[in-house]
Amino acid sequence: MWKRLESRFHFFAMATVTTTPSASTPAPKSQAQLILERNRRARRNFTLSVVASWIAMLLLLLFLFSGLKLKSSAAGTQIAITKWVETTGNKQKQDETLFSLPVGIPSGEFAYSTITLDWGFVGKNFAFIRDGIWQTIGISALSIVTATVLALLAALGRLSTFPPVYALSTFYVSLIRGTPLFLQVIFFFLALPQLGIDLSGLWAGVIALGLNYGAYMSEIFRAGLLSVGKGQREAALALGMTQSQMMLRIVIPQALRFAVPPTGNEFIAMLKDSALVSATGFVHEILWRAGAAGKPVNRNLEALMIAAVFYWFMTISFSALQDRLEKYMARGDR
Amino acid sequence: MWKRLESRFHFFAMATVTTTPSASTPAPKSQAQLILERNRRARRNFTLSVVASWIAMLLLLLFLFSGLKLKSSAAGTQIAITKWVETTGNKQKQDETLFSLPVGIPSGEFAYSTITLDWGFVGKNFAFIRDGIWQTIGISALSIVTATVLALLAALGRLSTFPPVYALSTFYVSLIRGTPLFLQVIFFFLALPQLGIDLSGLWAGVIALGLNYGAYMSEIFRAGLLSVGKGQREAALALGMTQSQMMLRIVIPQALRFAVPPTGNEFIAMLKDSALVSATGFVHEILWRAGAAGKPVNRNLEALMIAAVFYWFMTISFSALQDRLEKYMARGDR
Amino acid sequence: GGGATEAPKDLLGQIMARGTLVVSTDPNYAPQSVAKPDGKRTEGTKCASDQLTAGELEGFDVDVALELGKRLGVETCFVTPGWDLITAGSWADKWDISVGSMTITTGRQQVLHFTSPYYYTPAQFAAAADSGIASLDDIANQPVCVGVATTYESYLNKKFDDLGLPESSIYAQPPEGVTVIPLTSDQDCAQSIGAGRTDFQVYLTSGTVVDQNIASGVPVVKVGSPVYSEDLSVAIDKSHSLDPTSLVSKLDEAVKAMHTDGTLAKLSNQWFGIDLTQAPNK
Amino acid sequence: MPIVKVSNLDKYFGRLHVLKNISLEVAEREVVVIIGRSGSGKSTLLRCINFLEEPDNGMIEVDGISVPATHRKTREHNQQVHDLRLKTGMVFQEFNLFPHLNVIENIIEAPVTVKKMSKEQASEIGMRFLEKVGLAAKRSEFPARLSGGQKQRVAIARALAMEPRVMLFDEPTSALDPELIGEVLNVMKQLAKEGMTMAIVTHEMSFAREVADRVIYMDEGCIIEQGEPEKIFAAPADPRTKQFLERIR
Amino acid sequence: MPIVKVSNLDKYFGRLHVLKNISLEVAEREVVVIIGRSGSGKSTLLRCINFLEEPDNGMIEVDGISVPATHRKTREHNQQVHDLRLKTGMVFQEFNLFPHLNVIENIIEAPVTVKKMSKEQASEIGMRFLEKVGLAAKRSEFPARLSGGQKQRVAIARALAMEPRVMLFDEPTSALDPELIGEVLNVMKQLAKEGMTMAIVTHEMSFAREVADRVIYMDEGCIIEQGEPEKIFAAPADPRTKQFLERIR
Ligand SMILES: Nc1ncnc2c1ncn2[C@@H]1O[C@H](COP(=O)(O)OP(=O)(O)OP(=O)(O)O)[C@@H](O)[C@H]1O
Ligand SMILES: Nc1ncnc2c1ncn2[C@@H]1O[C@H](COP(=O)(O)OP(=O)(O)OP(=O)(O)O)[C@@H](O)[C@H]1O
Ligand SMILES: [Mg+2]
Ligand SMILES: [Mg+2]
Repeated sequence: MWKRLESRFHFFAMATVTTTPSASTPAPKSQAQLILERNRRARRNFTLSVVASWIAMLLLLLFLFSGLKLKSSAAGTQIAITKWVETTGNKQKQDETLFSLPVGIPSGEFAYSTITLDWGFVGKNFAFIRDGIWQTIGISALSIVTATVLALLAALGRLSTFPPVYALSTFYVSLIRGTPLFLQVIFFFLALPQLGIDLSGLWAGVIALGLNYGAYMSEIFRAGLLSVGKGQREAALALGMTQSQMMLRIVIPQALRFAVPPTGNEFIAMLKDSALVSATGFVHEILWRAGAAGKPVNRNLEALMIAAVFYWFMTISFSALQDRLEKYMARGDR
Repeated sequence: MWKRLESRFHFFAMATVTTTPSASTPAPKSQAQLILERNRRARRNFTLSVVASWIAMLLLLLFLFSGLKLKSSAAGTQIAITKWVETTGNKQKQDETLFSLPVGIPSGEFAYSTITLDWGFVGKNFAFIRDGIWQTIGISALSIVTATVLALLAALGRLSTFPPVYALSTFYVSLIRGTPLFLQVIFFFLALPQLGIDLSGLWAGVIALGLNYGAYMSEIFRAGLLSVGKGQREAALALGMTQSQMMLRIVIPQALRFAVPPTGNEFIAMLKDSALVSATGFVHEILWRAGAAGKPVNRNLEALMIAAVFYWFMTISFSALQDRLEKYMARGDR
Repeated sequence: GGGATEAPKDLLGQIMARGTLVVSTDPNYAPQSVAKPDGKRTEGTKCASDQLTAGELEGFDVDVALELGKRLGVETCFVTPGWDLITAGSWADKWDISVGSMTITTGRQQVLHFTSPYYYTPAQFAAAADSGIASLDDIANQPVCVGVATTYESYLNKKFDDLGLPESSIYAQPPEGVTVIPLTSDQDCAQSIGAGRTDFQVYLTSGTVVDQNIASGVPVVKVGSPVYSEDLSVAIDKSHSLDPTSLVSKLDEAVKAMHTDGTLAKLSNQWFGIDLTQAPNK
Repeated sequence: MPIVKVSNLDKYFGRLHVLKNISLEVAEREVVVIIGRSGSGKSTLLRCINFLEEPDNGMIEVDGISVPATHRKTREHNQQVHDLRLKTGMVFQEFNLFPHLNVIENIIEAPVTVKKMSKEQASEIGMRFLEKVGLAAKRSEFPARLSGGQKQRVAIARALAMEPRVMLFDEPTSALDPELIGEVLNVMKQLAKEGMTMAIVTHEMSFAREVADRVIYMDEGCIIEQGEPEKIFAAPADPRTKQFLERIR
Repeated sequence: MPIVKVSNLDKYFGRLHVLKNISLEVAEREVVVIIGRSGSGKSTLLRCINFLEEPDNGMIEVDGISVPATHRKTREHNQQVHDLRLKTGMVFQEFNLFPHLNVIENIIEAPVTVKKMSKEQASEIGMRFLEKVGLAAKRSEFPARLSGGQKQRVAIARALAMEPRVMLFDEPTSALDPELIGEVLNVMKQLAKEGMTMAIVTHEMSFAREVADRVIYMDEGCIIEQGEPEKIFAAPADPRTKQFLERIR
């Protein structure tokens, strides 16, 4: 989405520069110019329509959570938009009409109510939940680095001709993909100490997450490694490179590029799975904070929505970063 | 793993048949036969070594959970393997030596203990947890179908030139990938009733899972659709197909094939995420049962391990199925 | 984890040497323990950076834990693992004790040491205000929501052995023919009703939770009087690598002292509005 | 009356003017060979004729169906383009067989989905054309198991099975091993002999000399010269044509 | 003394016997062109010479380093293969430039990583060969922006920068547009003139005639006949050679 729009906006910038001279010299436009402008206009219209649609959908979403109510009134010839407000003094609540639209024709009796949120709660807990962002990002970043290293090793192991390495890599992927992440977190936190390995809550979580995502990502990386054509390997070998030089200098750099978009997908998923690490009790990221804020006062939905806004924000920012990275890696494609 | 081994075993079967005649006619073997046999032997050795390594790793895993203890004894010249058993009568436990290995040289004092599980609990609750398999598979299957349909629609929407469709598809993917699955399940379960949509626990879960995975998978499908070369589309159009005929008959069948391996990855992940649906209280799949069995008697780890065994089993079975599907879809590649 | 320089002989020694008592608590129960949205880390704290301090939590359990720390002469630090992990024992030395309104049950006694109870809560049925359910008799043959693996679930399933309560604590027999609906936590029951779901109308939980539900605006009412009373106590892991016995007896003494000098009663009145620290007698 | 008529065709890729006011007529049963340097716009011209590229200006007419260039894809325009495509068959350099379908499925796909023919009827027609290209025996093979020359012959049969009025060939032998070129050119010669109207982009000069009724030389988006093959190859009027023919041997 | 010596080479792909007891010697400064039908084993022979394919039997010797076929990849064998590859340079049909590196980086990659040359020194040598193939101006371009002919010339420069004793070319012009073939063949002619030992698989018969010291015709994994180009092209002794040369025009 952003990539596409961005390149469009980039295009506008160029266009503005180049059309300026033709404005100062009001010579009749050539056929080429007319056609160019027509095509440009069509593209801009598309972008604007997309942006408008997004805004409309965001507004719809906001409306669904506005707590407003649509009601027919005055014998169905009006639609009233009402709000459920606390009348001062007593704790009773009642509908207060904000405004009403005359629809003219009687549209029958109906009432449509939307989801009411406790905005007071939101205001009070917003900052508390927000402060979990850095924990979430920190765990995810540490874990994705661990996962990337493990995934690369596992993917290389899958290509190994040395049986124990091949077996280890397939065993790892199978075992970890085959069992729930939650169990893995618990295992690293509470069972490993019995084997003499004592990890803090954070590190138990990071290692469990890294191992887990590493197993899933190894399949991505394997596909990436396989996507680098045989010709590339042969060219490297024919030049006298060793297997490991070939891998490090020729294959992996190209495979990584192929692997960036799906790895981005995984990182976005990990932002949310990092919440499982909270179960250890030593990490207080966004979702833990949402639970701690919302559950005791029965404002779960509100708390989760605040968390969701942060997650969405992080996801969008990260996607933008990812686009940049993809563009950088595609520099050989121009 | 299985794919590779399987093709190997297939190869053995062939080999047996073809080598039989040469055994009955003990004519001197040709160079071709010798070379063929040598290559075949090398491949078989690889397979056997891999299988042996797997078995070794499984045994190591079992040992780690055996509750056995390695202890040096007799001034460090022996290693004793001991077990922590309940001595009858009183509830006291103590180490009972199973057998000891003489190592000859004094190896210093050491003790290495492994993780002790309550096997009585395992025996008693195995069947109860197992009965959740069908629920898990059922939810996952329903959800993956929902997700596939949504992902395909979203991926097609991304390629649309009609702005609202393009915007809807990007908005859906962004919003859903941007927010936690847990919130989505809760939203469908707790918030939708306020909008007048009342879903049962199962359906709230299935729809939330389907929507969530659909958003992630749409990126996979989009890559799949893009992987079908421009040439294929042009050939279809040049033959007079409409856009939708081209998509349905030419592009999607090829894109699906490209999408099978990563979709398999998603399904495997979903087997475990389906546990979130239990949060609604009306679905009793494996992980819920593990919790229900383990929590009251404080055998969480044991219960989770049982669940893990089933998940692993399901994952391996599913991977085998997936391999078959991939082979079937690759039939045009031979 | 530990932090002592010279190896202490037992858990109490380790706590004294470390100067901190690491307490696990579930911060999802108001008014027992709640994270303060505007909480600040206590200045000059000895707590590790991934532990919470007195300034970041509040509630009855929190105050009891702080008081216990004070009486041991050390600072109290808090960690917040999942409730399942706390009740299951095998804490791998990650924290010292639990002060989390934990009911003493038969199962838990196998893996945890308990001090004598520091307070008692009544188990209370509640129903949606508009459901028309007004007495215990109305509950028969209804679906009833509870938190999964709670004493309430055991009670409804008539598993009194699991409950392990003295005869005198049980005031009423469970209603007949109910369908038990176990949700992830007690709070989810009230939340479902509050959201307008109609899968069930009744739930069973602690009276303090019901009070809090009503106070936070969930449209529910109490049904009948409490059906039994739970003994809630401080728990210590039996499988700790250091001997916990001296800690258990020290804490037990402290709890008893807090009963006699009125500290607990004062805290109970402060947080619940009534005194829940007197042992029940039918 | 010409069966293909291209009038005042312009095509831009971004700022690049690829086809410059091209006009061209092809008579029924005529074989036109288009030659020219790489990037001169030969493929683009061919692809504009069946609207695989949308022209920016001008008009295309095939067998009475005339479609003006437009930037608004109205329903009517799409319908016209669809009708026009039914009149033309196209063969690509890279074959573009459908890899998930076997040979006969490749051939009957369009008759069945586009013309709503029954499978039996389509198979019958398909087999007729498969025999014509000499590949009846390969009917159940998947494309991946065919040689390049066989693939291209199947692609020709697939296009013919829609019974088009005009066949467009875009370098049909450029992706083939030298040995396999012959078999494809033979099929094309046969087609020409049977009176199919064809427009062919190719680098096979001896083939052009043998089959073409007219050779067109393009450079930088313009038709520089055209005429009978003897004339073009023996005595090109334009120096650019001459230079091109020399370079290509 | 020959610089390349292939003795009794056998190669199987599964059950397929692709090279059948091939022996071949190439003298220093000799240019050998290998021709033959598709699938006759030409590429496999070339690829066995630098062990891109492991032969199943026989022995390869290049510039004094002789490596016997083995199925055990011992450390010693790997070392020998490595040394042998340093003596040979290879140019592929599909160029196989490294797409993530620009032109000069492509060229200095191997000298730097394999020969541990400094970047400056490698760049200097690289530029010398880049000038030789006439592409000094493109030093910072990425491969995707080069034409096919330019790519192949960079690939030649890249192989030359390792200063091999023998150059192997596997259909270096088959993936090129007819117009671009010339520029690559010219570079190769130049190399031959300067005395590089070369083994070339190609379908460009006129080039073979002009440059080759010896032409080898292969069929079904065997060398059927060899000799001076005049002899082979004018009067092939074997009927298979004759038939092949006719088919390819
Ligand atoms: N889709 C496209 N987008 C942008 N530019 C294009 C596109 N297709 C072709 N071009 C450019 O248009 C010009 C003409 O291309 P065209 O493919 O028609 O040439 P051609 O004569 O067929 O060449 P060749 O012999 O290489 O096939 C070239 O400069 C090419 O780079
Ligand atoms: N990796 C491989 N696995 C199996 N068979 C192969 C492999 N490579 C080549 N072959 C087979 O070996 C035979 C010889 O192939 P090779 O590529 O050496 O022929 P060629 O003479 O170079 O043909 P071309 O002119 O098409 O390049 C062919 O039948 C081919 O199908
Ligand atoms: Mg072209
Ligand atoms: Mg070859």
